[in-house]
Amino acid sequence: MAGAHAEPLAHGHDHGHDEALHHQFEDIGQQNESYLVGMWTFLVTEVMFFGALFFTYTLYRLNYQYDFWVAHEHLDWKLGAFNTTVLLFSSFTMVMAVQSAQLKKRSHVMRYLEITVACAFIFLGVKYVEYSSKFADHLYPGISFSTDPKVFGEHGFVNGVPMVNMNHAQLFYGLYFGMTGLHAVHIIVGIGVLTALWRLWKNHAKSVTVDYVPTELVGLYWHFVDLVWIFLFPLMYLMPTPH
Amino acid sequence: MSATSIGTSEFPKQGQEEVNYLNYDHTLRSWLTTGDHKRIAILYLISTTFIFFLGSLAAGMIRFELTSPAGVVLESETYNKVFSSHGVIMVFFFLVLALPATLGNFLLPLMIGARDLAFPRLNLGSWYLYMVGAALMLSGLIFGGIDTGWTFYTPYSSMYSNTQVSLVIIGIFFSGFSSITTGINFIVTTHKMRAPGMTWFRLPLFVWALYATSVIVILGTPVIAITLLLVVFERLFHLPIFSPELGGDPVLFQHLFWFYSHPAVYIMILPAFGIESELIANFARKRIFGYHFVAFSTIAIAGLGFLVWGHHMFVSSQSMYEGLVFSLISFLVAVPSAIKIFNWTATLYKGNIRLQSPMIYALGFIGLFTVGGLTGLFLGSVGTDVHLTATYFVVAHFHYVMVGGTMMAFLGGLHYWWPKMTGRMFNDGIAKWNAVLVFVGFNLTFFPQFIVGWLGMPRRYHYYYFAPEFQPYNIMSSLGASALALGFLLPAFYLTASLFNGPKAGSNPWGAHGLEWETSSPPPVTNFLETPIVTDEVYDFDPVSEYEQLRAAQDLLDEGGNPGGSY
Amino acid sequence: MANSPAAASHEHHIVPTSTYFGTLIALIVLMVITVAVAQFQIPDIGPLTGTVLNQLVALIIAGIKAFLVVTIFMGVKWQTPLTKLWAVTGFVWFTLMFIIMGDYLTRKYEPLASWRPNQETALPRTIHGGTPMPMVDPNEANLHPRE
Amino acid sequence: MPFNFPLAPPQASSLAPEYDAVFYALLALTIFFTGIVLAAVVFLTVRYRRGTKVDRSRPVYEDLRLELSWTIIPLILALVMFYAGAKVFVDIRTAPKDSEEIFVIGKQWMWHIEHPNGVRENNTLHVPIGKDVKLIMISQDVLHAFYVPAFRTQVHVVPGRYTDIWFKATKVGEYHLFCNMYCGTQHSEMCGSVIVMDQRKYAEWLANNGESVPHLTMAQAGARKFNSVGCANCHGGTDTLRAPSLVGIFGKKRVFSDGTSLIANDEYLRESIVNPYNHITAGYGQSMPVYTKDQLSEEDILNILAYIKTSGGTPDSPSASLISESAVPVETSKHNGDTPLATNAIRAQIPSSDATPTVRTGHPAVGAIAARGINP
Repeated sequence: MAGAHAEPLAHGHDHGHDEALHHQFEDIGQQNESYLVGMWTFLVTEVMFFGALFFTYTLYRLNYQYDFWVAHEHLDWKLGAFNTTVLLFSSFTMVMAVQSAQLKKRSHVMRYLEITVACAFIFLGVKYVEYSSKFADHLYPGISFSTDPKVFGEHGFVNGVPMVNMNHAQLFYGLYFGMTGLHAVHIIVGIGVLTALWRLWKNHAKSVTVDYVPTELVGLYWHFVDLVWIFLFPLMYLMPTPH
Repeated sequence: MSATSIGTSEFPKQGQEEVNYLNYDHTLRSWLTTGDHKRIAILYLISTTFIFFLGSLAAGMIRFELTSPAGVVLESETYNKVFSSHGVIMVFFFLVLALPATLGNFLLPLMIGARDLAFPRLNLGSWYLYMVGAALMLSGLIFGGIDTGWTFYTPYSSMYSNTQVSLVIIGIFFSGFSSITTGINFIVTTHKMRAPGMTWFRLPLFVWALYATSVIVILGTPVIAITLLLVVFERLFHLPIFSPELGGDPVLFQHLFWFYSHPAVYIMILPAFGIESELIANFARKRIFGYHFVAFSTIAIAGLGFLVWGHHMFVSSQSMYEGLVFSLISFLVAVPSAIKIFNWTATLYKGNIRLQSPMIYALGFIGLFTVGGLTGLFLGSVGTDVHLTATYFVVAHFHYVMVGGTMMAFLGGLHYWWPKMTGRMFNDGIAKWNAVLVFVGFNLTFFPQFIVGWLGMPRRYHYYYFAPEFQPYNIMSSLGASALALGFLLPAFYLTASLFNGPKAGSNPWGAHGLEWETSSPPPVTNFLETPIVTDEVYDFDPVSEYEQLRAAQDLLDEGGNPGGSY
Repeated sequence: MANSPAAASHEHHIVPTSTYFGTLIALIVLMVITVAVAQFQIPDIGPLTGTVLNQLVALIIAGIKAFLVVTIFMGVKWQTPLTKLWAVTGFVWFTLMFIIMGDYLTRKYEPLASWRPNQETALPRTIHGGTPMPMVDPNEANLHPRE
Repeated sequence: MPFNFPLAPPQASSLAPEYDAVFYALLALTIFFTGIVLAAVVFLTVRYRRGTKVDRSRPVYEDLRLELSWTIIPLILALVMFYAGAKVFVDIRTAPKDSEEIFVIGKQWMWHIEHPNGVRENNTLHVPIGKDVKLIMISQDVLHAFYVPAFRTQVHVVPGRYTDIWFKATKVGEYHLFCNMYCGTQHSEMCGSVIVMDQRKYAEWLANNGESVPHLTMAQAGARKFNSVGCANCHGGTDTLRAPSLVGIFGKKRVFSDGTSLIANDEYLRESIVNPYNHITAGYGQSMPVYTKDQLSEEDILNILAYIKTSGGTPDSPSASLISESAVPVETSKHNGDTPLATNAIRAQIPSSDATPTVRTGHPAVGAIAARGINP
């Protein structure tokens, strides 16, 4: 490339960051801030991305409260609560990884990242168990969605008369699979990103070890995934009985 | 002008060709793996131009077909696919990104004195996302096409259309993420990469416009991405979200769709406003009148633009009260738009106006956008909209804004910055007449559509043999379209020709003001050989100053054999 | 232009582990509270039914949890104003979507009972040419308790 | 076809004048502001173009009063126009309480309409003039929009939900009805007409089970032809001045000027119409005009014969008189001075059954017109 870098105008951090500094930035501080703002603007788009789904859910939930409540009885809140705990804990380990990166404790970073990835796998495992029970009862939306209110146990009936509109129940499961599925896709992407980060740390790559910000960016993403679940859990699993 | 960038040390040695972003490496690989925003802008320019002519071809077929009340050659099914392709191509693959991704990409770092965008690889990635999206969309059009219109209203798109809706939607999804990544890049760059001294109120108005556009992009695009994805799921897996048969509401789709697609209109027009401000200021040799008002009105439009989507749904069985609220807010958007028009006009006062081709486009823009904007009032007014919705009146209105506004500004901007991008001057005489041709052809095409829409001709109609009174207007419109087509084709030829035989442009052939004119044409790889320090205000012209004479002398010098043009 | 002192100083915010751990404990406690509240039947207060109140409490707790995650785990508390601005933008903008709610609150939109699409013109309701989708007639299968 | 350039759609509902007032106000505003801006741009560009010797000193870059005035004036105008538009909208959307209700079903690609008394029609809507009519509509498949430009009203027809629209027609005539929400392949053929009738004729139309012209018997049709081509001028009633009366002629013996005679049977009567001078009744001259095929078709002749046969009895009895013109329902006047609408041609082809129309391929316009025997 032609052209040399001009002298940084603002006072730079003379920490030997040059190898991690990209040519378009004046100094590592500018680069880090750019990364952070970039990540946050990306998270804004993610908020809107999930937001449309959350809105759709809210709308149909308000309209079909009773049917949604009956449909949600098939979900196991205990598994949901367990998964919430797992994700919260993984957020904690992630933030500890970032803190270790700040303190340049490489082995700690790797340890915490490993735990985080493990948590992600546990989460997905539990999700698999949940999904398979829905599939077993034909509660996935589509042509073979169950027409039998009995899948919801006694909640579908009052005095032996079926009380649930299975079309609306299908709507609920459409949203359930849509939202938790999209969240799971984010978890899977997160596992990929975390693993890549772990490898970079393992290989002493300058791009992550010189400054903690790349690690923090992954952390921001991971916390966002956690954030989505924080709202999904009460909305999907913890519906109060309508009366 | 920035004091530091005018230094003798930067003169290239005589007779030695300067290394610039175009010639530092000629391999295809170097183009396809480049991180340079200028090269990516050129990649975008080539691909969007191709896409634009595809969309125009579809438009030509529509206009040809409508000359006769009973159609000319096409079957209804084909006609529907043609107009849907026109809409999808033009809206999702041309208008929302043509200005930001080509001119914006090229100029944003230059205008703020940065070496590149904040994330060059992301920028390249966004071009690839766009290409993948376009490829998916085009393959969808080839293998069956779509007949839903670009609006994809459910349940037709999700349960009835027997065409390649899913493929095209996934293409749009990719292109949407291309926009988002570009938007993120622009926002971060504007926030973090400005040269020393480049304060917010020294930013050229094009940068303001790009910033506002990017904000809309990142806030709106995800919503349509997920909404269209739900349509795909509904088609493929019968995930029931917008189907009335299972309790979904088709109107919800329209809400979510327009939540993005109305702001998207501002994604298309705001950069055009920015270019317009640049052109008016630089060719009137005068600082834009009411700079702060113009800048803030850009932000106001971006913000208010998110609150008016319901005016597309006044007759869609939306509740009456909601309609009234949306109508009120829609009228409020008219105010910042009016501010802009008046300020541009006022800028001309006591200017020193050069009627070169970019300025002709800019003046044409004012006329066409005024008509386009004011006819928007008919549609924003909840009462009058009832009769006019989905007639040719709407078609005429948004073409006045999209073609008369965005395309005029795009052509104006392209002519204006062409010497900067390529280092070559084009034939300004032809270009001026072409601008007039576009203006006349455009009016001939779309003005009759206002009348025929007011008479009640519905859009997306293939036949109107039952209403022969519509025909004369349709014939006028089709005649105008031929002129317009010529007006769009000509620049492709004479601009391309200028690459081979155009005279070398100096660094500042228009005598314009702005950081991008401080560097050589074409700019070096890192844009500026030394980080510029901005010490003067934006558009700091004085119509009668010595600066003017100095600049004229400089022009002479450039013509007299200073190939690099950097001074 | 990286001339802000904030950019230079953000590296020095090393948050003690205790803060992070405390936050984790708080989050888990809040989650337990949410689960516990969901098991109770809250009585109606004024116009708000217990059902709504219950969900409201759950959402407020979720909001607090989100706030904790954003401010402490994501470190927004120690970030520049610009980052703070972008951190709230998404959430603020999301609420704009609720303008749509105004439409639904002022009109009825639940599809009519027993409405059926025209099966002749619709796409086959199958994925790969399987059996047509069985649709449940709400009138036959359901006596809606609230209607 | 003569090219005329209509500049406004017909006004045919009580809402239209109110609507048009707002529309033209907005139009005036548009023309005014466009004019100002264009005039200013042209004037300033010419005056301050490069090279002109004008005063460019002390340029103005910012003027708060100016900015505020062109912020506040448009704002006020916008609010006023909003109010006017909103008022019209509320009127368009609020149906009067005791409106007559008609039901509309939209489906790909036709309008099916049911009147409360059971009369059904497709793609044509008959409505009485001067009465509030409310249409209650639903779609059977995708979104449609019911749009009548002459009434300035439209609303989407939504699957799974009733929407409604109302109007009070103010002018007899036939107006376009369009589907204005894209609904698939034959979207542009999902159109028809709204026929506004005066109230008496509408009532008759409803009573006639949706037939605007009740079926005529052959004799009735013959009577009309008898009157319209001028037979009645000479042969009418008991008038025997210029020509013999035809009352009760069938089966009677006729004596001719050459002395021969014949029994008046079908062949004789037919010949007397098409070839009147072969047999001239005694006492009359060669005064009857010859009717060509263009004037009288075979069908007309049969009808006239049927009529002549029925006018039996004695010349003095009432039954002998011609069926009075008024007793025969007259075809509804279709156009009230407006341009004839070509929709008639098309609608004539639509069967009135409930069946979904078969997919028409090829050139529908040509097909439809050709079916009527008119060369397109």
